[in-house]
Amino acid sequence: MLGNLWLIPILCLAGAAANLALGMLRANKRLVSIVGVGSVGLATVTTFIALSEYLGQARDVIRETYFTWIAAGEFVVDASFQLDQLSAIMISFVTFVGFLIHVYSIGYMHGETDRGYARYFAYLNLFMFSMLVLVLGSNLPVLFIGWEGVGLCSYLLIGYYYEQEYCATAGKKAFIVNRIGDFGFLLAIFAAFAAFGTSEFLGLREAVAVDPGGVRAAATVIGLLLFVGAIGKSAQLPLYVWLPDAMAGPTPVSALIHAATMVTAGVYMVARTNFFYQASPAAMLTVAVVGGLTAVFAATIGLAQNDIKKVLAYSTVSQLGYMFLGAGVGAFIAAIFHVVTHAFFKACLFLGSGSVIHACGGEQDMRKMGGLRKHMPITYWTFVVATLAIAGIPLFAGFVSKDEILAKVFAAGAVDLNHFGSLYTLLWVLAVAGAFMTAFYMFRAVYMTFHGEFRGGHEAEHHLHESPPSMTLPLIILGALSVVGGILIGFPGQLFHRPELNRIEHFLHPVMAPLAAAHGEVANAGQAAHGVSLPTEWVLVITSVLVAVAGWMVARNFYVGDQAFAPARRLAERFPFVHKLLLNKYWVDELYDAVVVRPFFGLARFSWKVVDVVIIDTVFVNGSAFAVELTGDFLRFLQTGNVRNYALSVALGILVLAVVLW
Amino acid sequence: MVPVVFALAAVVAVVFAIVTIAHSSPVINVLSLVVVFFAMAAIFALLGMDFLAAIQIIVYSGAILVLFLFVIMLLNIRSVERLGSGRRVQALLGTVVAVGIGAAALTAVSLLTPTSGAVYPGSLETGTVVPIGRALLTTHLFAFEFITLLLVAAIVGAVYLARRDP
Amino acid sequence: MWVEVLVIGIKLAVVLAALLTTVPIMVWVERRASALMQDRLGPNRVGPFGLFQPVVDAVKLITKEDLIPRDVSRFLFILAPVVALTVALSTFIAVPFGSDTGLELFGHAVRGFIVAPDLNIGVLYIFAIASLAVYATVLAGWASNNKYSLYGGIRASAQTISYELAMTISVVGVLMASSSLHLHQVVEAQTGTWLGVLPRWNVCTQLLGAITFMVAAFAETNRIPFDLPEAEAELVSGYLTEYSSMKYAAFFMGEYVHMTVASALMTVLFFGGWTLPWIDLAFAGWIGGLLSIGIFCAKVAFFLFFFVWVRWTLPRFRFDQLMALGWKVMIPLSVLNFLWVGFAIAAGIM
Amino acid sequence: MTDIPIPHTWVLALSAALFAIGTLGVLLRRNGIAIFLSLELMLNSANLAFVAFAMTLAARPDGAEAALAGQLFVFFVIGVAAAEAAVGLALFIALHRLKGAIDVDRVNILRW
Repeated sequence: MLGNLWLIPILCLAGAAANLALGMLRANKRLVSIVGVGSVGLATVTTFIALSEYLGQARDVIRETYFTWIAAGEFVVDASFQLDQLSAIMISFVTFVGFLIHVYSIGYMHGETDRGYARYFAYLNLFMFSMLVLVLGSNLPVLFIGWEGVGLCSYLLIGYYYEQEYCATAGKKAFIVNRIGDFGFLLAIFAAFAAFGTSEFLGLREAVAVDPGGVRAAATVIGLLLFVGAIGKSAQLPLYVWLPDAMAGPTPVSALIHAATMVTAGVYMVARTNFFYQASPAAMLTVAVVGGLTAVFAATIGLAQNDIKKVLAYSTVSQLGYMFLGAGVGAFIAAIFHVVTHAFFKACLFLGSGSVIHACGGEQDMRKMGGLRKHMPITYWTFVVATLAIAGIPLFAGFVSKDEILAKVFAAGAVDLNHFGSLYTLLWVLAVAGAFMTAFYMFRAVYMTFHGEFRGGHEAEHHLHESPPSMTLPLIILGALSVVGGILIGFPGQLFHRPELNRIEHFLHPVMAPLAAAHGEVANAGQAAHGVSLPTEWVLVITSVLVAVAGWMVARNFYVGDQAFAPARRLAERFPFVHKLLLNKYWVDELYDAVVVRPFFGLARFSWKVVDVVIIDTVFVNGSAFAVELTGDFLRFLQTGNVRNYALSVALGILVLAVVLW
Repeated sequence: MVPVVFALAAVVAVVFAIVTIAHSSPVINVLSLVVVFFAMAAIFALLGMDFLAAIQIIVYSGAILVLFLFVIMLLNIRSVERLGSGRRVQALLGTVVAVGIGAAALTAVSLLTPTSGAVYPGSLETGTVVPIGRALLTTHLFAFEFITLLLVAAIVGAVYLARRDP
Repeated sequence: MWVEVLVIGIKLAVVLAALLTTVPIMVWVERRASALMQDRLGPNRVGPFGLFQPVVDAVKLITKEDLIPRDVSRFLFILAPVVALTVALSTFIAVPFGSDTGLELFGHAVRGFIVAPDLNIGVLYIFAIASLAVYATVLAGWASNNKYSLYGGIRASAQTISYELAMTISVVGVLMASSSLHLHQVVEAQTGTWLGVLPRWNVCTQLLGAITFMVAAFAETNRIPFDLPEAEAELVSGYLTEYSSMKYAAFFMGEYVHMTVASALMTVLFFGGWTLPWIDLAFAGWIGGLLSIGIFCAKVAFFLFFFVWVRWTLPRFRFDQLMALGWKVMIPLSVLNFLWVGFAIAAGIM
Repeated sequence: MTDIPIPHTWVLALSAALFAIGTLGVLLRRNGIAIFLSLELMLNSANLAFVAFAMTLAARPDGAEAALAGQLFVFFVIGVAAAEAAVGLALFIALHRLKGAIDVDRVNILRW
């Protein structure tokens, strides 16, 4: 299977095409689901076969070139896939989680019309195809193809309920904001080609590795531009606004695209082009700063959200912030590790919230839920497990990967990485605060939906029922992974003098190997970690655990027991402004609207009213017509109709000609 | 002696040319044009092109001008307005332009270096009929055939135009 | 240089005298022959057989009052007869009367009594001048300022243009046979026999050409079948209506000179000029010259009589018949003729 | 090769004069027939120019063939003039029938 990696994405594409056709033929749901889920299932199987073969053989990087896509002068780009450790991990969890969500969608989308159902699965398969192309691409343009593909599918799926106005606008918003990011990404591709003459990752890596100091300026520019693309795609500050609105799409979509796969594309891209960031400390710092700020900022907004999906959305933004923070300090492996674990528990949370919404008949406001524990035990327990993981409770997946990132950030601060030590320490403090807030709002969500009495009115209560097996099964699997995933993949062996246990560290090392000749100044946090003594590491672990548990207890205090919600209300009265600030999401949307959208419309109106109407219409179009008419009138004077005049003019012509020619 | 005859013919030609355009009676115009053609034929003969002179008289004054007379008599145009009557400005401008063209042509001619010509070799004895005849039917055959085409077209055109609607 | 002028002067005087004497004779012949044909006597009072009748007529015409109507355009009215006569007379300088027997007059070769011997366009000159003849009738028609003469003029111009075409084309055949424009060479080409038995006269070799030429000649001279321009019955003698006395006489003489020129051409082009059919005379010296002139004049006289003969037998053509004959019959026939001559020359028969 | 004592500039001068007179006639006369006559005059002046140059070419040793071409051209000009006269006169007959007289100024609808 190794020889033709193209099979994996093409299977999904085939599924998409088939479903589109079935949609047109109004085939029944059963057939559509078989095709949709089947194709992704097959892709998953082929992926794991390919992985087993890959692990079996010695070569680190397998590159398969299929055809020359663009040959314009020296700018030659061929459509080729590349399988190395990083893309192996990515395709594995993408296909696996994707497959689970496809299975879940069968149950969740049951209520749709036949055409809608087929359309949904077609877009989902198309998304899988794009994501796989993105991940497997061996050069920036192919990656960009996947990048655009996923953007398109996210737009299509967010706008799935296109009858509703706000779904359509949400889709549009997502697409436009992504495009802003893509603009930066494109410039990065051009810059990469201009600077290094190639867009292949391997080629770029060698070019940078040859003289990291010398190419610093180019690396900085390309790194920053790539990061702009990542900000757009992975919803970081300031381009995160589209992700909360993207919740308008069906929940499995949010789970797959806006939690597990697409949003992590940015992190994958940064990890894939780590050599740029290692070559330019400035770019790495920006990544870290933006990541850290987003983490805290999104977490604060999450505190005050009442819509369950909005809470999860802001938590995703904040977790992505953590991943970029990790990448920003050079801990690319930790970042990717967190991507994987995050995919598990966040997908599980979203699917859980999906089954809750499904049960409550589409109701998303937590204030109208409560006491669902009795009615939906499986959903409840998987939701709790995933919450424990995300909050960072020890031994759960989230704890392992997030703690790794926090440790690396602290280490970067301690070892004064690139002379920005104090900044990194500050970021570490922010990260810890963020962790506390994450724990708090996640447990708040748990208690508001599952504990206490049902606040949603009697007839809704009667409908409360556990989701069908097709929905609960994926929940259970993901829940299990949230528990086991962390330890299995990357157990923090160094704490116990047994670093080999940290499988992911060794596995990804060749891809993320720090650039050798970084002449001292550029150190990879990974190395730096050794600089931090073992006892401090243990102290770090303990602090992060204490913070998580504290967040949990405060949430329990606020929302459980007889005077539930009272403390929260009191706090809100005491700081009314802060409450309103958080509730309205710092009025960021309104800010953008005022700063960007309105002036843009103004410009459009100006160019219409002034440029088009005045300049082009009156001056050019009518103006030239008027000029023609003017000359016409003048010439008409010459046409007297008298034959002799014409003869005269002919003779005059001859005379003039004679004189002139002579 | 030859230049004297030429000068005489030239004067006659110019004088009767002026009568052709100036006289008010169309018949007189035609007749003076006949005289001009005679003078031209004489000049052709002087330059050794006797076949041309004969053709000039047979075709031009013998056929074309008779056609003119035929039309004049058919339409019975007794006498017509004087020269330059009608639109004054037009007349004035016309004279200016005509004189201008004449002057331009004359100055152009005056710039040329006068070279005396010669009779077509051998035409004194045998006359120019044979060489012209041979040239017409060999080197200039296409033009010769084409002229016939032109004449046919003209005849058909003339018949159609002048025909009273059936 | 002056001797040449003198010789040409004498030749001109002789030719003019001959022409002008033929006119009264022709008048007499015309009146006598027409009388005989119509079984009546004709003029016999004045002199034996009325021989002096033409003299009397001439005196009458000369002494009549020379009347010029009032609103006639005077200049053209007078010009017309002058043109008629001068054109008629001037065609004769290219016609050879006798064979060139090396006669000399005052040490200068007479060259067979042709007035302008080295006029190398020969026949073309005759056609050129003949084509001007039409101006006389047209001007007369226009100048007399009355409807009938106007119509006479129009008919004359239409008729001459059409038949001039036919005449020129029929002559082309002759020129092809003799491959020269000189009438002298034309006559020489007609000596000997053709196909063994017939004399090599062009009338034998190209009969069609001869007939078309004959008919065209009648039309050119406005003689009876074609005398529409002065048709007495309809147009009150057409363009001649306003003319009287001397001007009328001029027209009359012009017409008769045209007839003699036509018959002279007829003999030279088609009837072998001064050659006898089968007898091959070698003309030499004075007697030879005079003999050739004698034969030539006999033939011309015969044709003149032929003109008169036809005049009093055939009825007049209607105008459209005349035009139809001219364009649809005469021109095709003459073209046919010179195709036949071309073919004959190519095939070596000629 | 008997050469002709007349220099070709004289012939050309005459041709230019006739051309000018012809143009004058065309521009100044109102009667169609007069215009046509002056037109014929102009054409003939062109013939004269041809002949003048043909004459000089005949003088040159290699120019015989070109001189002949000059003369031939005059034939074609005469042909064209004949055709033009025929059509023109037919036009005038039609015009006369339409307007009652061949006064060119009455022909004034050739206008945009």
